[in-house]
Amino acid sequence: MEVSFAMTGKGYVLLAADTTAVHSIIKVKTDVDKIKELSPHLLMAYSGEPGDTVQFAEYVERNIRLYQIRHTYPLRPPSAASWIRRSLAESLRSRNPYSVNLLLGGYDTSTYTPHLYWMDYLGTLVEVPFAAHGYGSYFALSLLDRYHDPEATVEEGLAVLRRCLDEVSKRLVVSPGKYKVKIVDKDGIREVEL
Amino acid sequence: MPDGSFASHPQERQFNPYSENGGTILAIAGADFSVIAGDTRQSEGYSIQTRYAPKVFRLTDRAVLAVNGFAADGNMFVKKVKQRLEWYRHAHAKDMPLKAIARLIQTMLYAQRFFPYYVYNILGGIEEDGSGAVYSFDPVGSYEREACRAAGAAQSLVQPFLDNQIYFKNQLAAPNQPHPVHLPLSDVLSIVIDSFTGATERHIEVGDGLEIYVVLAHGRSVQGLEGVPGVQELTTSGEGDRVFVIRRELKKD
Amino acid sequence: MARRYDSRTTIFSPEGRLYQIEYAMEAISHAGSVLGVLSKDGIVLAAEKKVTGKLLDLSGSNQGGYGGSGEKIFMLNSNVVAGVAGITADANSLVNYARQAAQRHLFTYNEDIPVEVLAQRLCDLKQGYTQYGGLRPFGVSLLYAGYDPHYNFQLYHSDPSGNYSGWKATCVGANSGTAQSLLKQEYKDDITMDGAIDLVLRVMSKTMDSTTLGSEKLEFATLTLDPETKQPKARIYRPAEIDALLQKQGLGKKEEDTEMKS
Amino acid sequence: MSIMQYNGGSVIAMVGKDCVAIASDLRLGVQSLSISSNFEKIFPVTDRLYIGLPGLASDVTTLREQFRYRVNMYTIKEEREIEPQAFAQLVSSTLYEKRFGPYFIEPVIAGMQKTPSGSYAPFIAATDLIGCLNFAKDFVVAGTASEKLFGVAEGLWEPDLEAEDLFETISQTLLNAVDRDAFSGWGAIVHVITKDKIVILSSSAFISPGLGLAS
Amino acid sequence: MSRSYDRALTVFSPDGHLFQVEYALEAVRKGTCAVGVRGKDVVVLGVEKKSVLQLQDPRTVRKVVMLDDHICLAFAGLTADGRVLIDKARVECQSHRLTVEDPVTVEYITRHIATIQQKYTQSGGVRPFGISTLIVGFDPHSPRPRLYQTEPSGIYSEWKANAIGRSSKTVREFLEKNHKDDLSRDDAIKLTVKSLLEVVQTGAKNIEISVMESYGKVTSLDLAQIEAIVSDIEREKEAEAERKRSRLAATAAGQAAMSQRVAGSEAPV
Amino acid sequence: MTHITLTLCTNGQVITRIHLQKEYNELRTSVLALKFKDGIMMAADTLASYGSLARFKSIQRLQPVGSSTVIGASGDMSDFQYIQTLLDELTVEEFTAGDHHELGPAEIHEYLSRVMYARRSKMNPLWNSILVGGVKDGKSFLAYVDLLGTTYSASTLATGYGAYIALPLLRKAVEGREHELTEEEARKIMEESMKVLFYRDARSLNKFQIATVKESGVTISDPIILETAWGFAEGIRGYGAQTQ
Repeated sequence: MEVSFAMTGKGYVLLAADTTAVHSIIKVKTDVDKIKELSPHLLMAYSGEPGDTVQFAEYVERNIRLYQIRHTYPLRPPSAASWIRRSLAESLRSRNPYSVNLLLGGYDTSTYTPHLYWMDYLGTLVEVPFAAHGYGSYFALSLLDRYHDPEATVEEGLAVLRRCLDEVSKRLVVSPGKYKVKIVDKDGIREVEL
Repeated sequence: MPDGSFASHPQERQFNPYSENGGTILAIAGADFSVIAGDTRQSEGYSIQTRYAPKVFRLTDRAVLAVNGFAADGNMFVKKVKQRLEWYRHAHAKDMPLKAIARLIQTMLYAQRFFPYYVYNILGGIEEDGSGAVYSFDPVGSYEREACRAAGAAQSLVQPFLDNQIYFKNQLAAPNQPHPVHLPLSDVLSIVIDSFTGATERHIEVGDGLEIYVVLAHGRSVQGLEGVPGVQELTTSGEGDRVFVIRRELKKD
Repeated sequence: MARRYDSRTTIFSPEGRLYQIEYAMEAISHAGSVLGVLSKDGIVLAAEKKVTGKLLDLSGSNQGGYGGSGEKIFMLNSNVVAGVAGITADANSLVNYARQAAQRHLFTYNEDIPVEVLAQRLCDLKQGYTQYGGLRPFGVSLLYAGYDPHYNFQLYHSDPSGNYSGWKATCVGANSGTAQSLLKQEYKDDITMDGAIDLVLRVMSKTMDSTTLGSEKLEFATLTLDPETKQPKARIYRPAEIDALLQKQGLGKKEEDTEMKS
Repeated sequence: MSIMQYNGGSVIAMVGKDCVAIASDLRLGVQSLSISSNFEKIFPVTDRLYIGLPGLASDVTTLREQFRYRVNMYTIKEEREIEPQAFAQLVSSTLYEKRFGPYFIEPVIAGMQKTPSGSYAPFIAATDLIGCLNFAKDFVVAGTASEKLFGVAEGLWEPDLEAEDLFETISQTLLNAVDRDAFSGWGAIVHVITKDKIVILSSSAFISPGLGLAS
Repeated sequence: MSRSYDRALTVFSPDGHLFQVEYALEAVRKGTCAVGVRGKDVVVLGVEKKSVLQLQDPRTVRKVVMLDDHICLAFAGLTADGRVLIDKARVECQSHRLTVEDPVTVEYITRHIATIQQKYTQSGGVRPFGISTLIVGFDPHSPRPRLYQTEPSGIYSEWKANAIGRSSKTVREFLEKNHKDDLSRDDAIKLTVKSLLEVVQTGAKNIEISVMESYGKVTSLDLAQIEAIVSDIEREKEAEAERKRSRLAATAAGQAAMSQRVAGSEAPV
Repeated sequence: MTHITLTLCTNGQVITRIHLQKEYNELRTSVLALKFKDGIMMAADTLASYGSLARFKSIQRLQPVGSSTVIGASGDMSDFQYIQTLLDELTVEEFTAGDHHELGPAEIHEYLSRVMYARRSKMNPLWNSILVGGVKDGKSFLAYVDLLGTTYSASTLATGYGAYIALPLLRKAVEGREHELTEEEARKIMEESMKVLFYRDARSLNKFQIATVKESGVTISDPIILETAWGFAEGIRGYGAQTQ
């Protein structure tokens, strides 16, 4: 079962996604990176219908990259989120809609603020302090209601994230084993080992 | 039908033993009185079957039952409750107390757990300690004593209005002036009438006529009822608890 | 020789020149000049109006959110105000195109179009009109004064070829050469908004054909940040406001030519 | 469950004396799971015109952007601000364009309409999801709590409320209605529009002593 | 007579010329000069930069642009035409990645650009692009630097070193004389600068150098670095000149000595 | 429409199943009733149809019960005939008591509603809507009961399609005038309503009976055939394919 979380902290956004590829009841892979680096300060965690996810993520990646190459600067997180949302919303009413849920974390280098967006396959977009997709959301959202702090340092943020992951592995029947965790802040993107 | 499995239980598929007959009911408890009201329209789909089908029934001198939902079930249920109360009178030589009626109703409803009476009941009256009371029930007998309750087609229109006006929800009391626990009868009556005119305005299954039953505790004056047009006393003794009914017209469109 | 390559459609001359573009630019050099000066906290645009007349009715201008001052200065988007020099009819068409392009960007990205992107959109259109058959180039140069979070206040200039570039201060139209050199002398990198207004008016007063400055010949606009919302806010001056400003700067009609003589 | 209930949310608009008010809750959910408590559904169209878009959240954003685009294009072409009446028609036709594959939104419009004499008159309207316009003189409601809103508004609203009283009435109506709706709530926002100013208040600001309604 | 052949459409003249294409090449020749030099494992692009006017924003004057992470392009000719063509190429780069996963090869994108340019020499109602381009980069998984050139006609070709734009002929001749295979990074840069100096009189401030050292690794030299190289070159030239001078002097001295000797020999014994 | 399965078994083994389809479109047939000065009046046409087939053209759907009650039924005719036998038994039993007590309309209605509700509660309803009317002891009575056991009374009632087409006409003509309408006026109203019903209801007949209950007793008329004119139909344009 796919699980992804994200939260903002003081000047950063933290994203975590499981690393399993599932086919029917079989784990096919356990080292999949489901968090794409769209631009120097923008991360996108994706989950959903297996074929659609990768296809859509690459489509987004190439278009965001094209914008950056054309204009020398990348789209700011709010604009990127709006563009991606429209892609999903337009796809929804097409013959073959993408079934992809997203968490979009970015750092706006022109206003020096972190942004986190929750987005689903319907094209619902909302900026949130913390978010989750998949079964993990039923555990994580209540934990984050209690423990999330927008002013938390990276260490504190990771500690809260660890709480969420622990709760999922403790309580969810089909919990994934491993997670990839990435941070975006003013210095760009880096991966963190938990 | 070529498919035998489909045809072998045809009637269960075909026949729906339930219907909905619209209308709405509510009850509000005061300190020493209780008000139980319902409209009198009975409808099915877009057809008004009759403009006068009572939904509120006097059970005893201190208990009034409002029944709403599927009319055939409702009438049958009231009939059976009345029968049980009659038996009680024969056995105990007195009327069943309000809270006992409430429990009786729960038992009777729950007995039909797997083929329920499709009715929402609200029981209003006076407890043995003289306080006004309202009990509300779901179709399978879950019940609760409350200060006010609305049920039926326009429940969702009326209930939040009562929350605001009776429970003072979302209203902050002025300093040193806490909200009253019970409202006076005259206020309650105007809230009831406002609720039903509002529901009539916005719900097609509500209208035609309004019957408001007022149960006054033993010894309470008729304050709040004097001067109310068309008020009529149903109890005769003038002693003990007293039941009044007020009939009003509602819009008929 | 050149005559064979300089009319109708835009094609290369044997020397590799596109005469149509050059002629379009020539048209602009006769047009009422437009001047823009960038400061740290805003931009100033001023334009010389050519169509004047006692009976010209300007009362209808500047109504509603997308007004312009009439002939030379227009809002392109909430964050971009532009001055045009050249063929007015062409300019109107480009202004309309720019506004639509800005709206398309807003629709797609939910952000105000970055200034340079807007300039690029227009230049792509202009370039197309120099390359495709049956078309003549747009006879318009534009100055774009705008704001976006990427590069804050910006001033761009685009010409009929579809070229554009960014400037701290520049001028297009008649006498632009003179104005350029004046700007070069007087512009300081740390110029304030007041300084920029002053500079623009002084340069305009020296380059304009007429001897006096007045609202009937001058259009004027500023773009600054709203102190409350921190959003860009354009102000296109009404004729009375221009006259008041000129008075304040001592360039009004009363003290005729004092500045110029000094 | 209907798609109209998928994300939850409700909007109400009311007419007062020389003023209008429009209010909404702030919840965004996925069926019974709440995702956000700060999802606004009411958007400014001009300085004295607002639109509320309760329904499927994806379409809230889509339509909000669509209306902004169309209104801006209108402003560019007409060089004047759109009036509430004209905007209502624009909303209606935009929705009807998708008659057989509709947006799952039931818009509510509130604004001050310029009258031929140059003054401003309150204007409210609502449409269904395919653009059938309903012009009302009292109040309009939409969203998952619409029945509840109708009920409370029918009880609390009265004609010719001054701006402060209108604010009280719409706040009380909204709050009590969404409290009985599982899909609406999680905060609220109220906009009161008079001919020369707009007051916007979010739920934290409503409940202060002295603002309680007299019973 | 040529009137009806070389106007709106690019068509053959009776003597087999496509005049519009040739004239477009003239436009390229008016453009500022761009040089590309391939080294052993490096490729360098150098362009002649028009002086930025005092009040102009240098950020907006671009002659070397990225097409993708691993490909750079420099052009000479009409700037607006360049911008439009570059935009098309950039879209193709991302589109290619999206459809076949891999990045484009340098040759692929060159061919793509050239094809577009060719189309504009043959399609109805359009004039050719008035630009030539130099395209440099590395193919994915390949250590070999690449350098290509395209022209308004749609011709493209791979080069060890080449130049386009103003005085490109002079520069090319210079390169032909001085280019060696397997140049080191510094030597390649130096050769680029040196060749540009053939046409750029104003020195470092009008030169822009981009160096691609491997896949996706691009650096632009800043003014100081270029100035250092220029002064290096000047010093070398100086030294060369000095050597020449001294050799000349030596020769002269030798001759003088000889003549002296002769003269001396003629001295009385 | 409902489906009934007959299962033939031997030694507990199913040999064959026969599926019967029963058309309940008859439920759409109508009965009209109203109160007037001296009693109640009821009307029903004489048609029983199977789907669109007008199968029986002179079925009597109005039936006296005792001396002060009449019932009128729409719906399944076999179920109605079963109800008639029930009522016959009931009246016979009451008569044999020999106490000169007779069941009045209210009692008949109460009895019917219990039967109907009991059958619906067994998930085996009697597929009818029935009007019960009568006069006893100076009080006129008019009420409805249907297959669900739903009951109600009013001064004008109609079942089936009549509830949509005739009832509004009856209400307009009768409501508030129950105590002043004469029998003749009532009859005119009834005939007019039946005529409209016949014009608009494709599964109706212009042959109907009118039952009148007064203090004096029950009378059921012979079938009345209404004069109807269809000439106007030629002038109607715009229905179906006939658009010109």
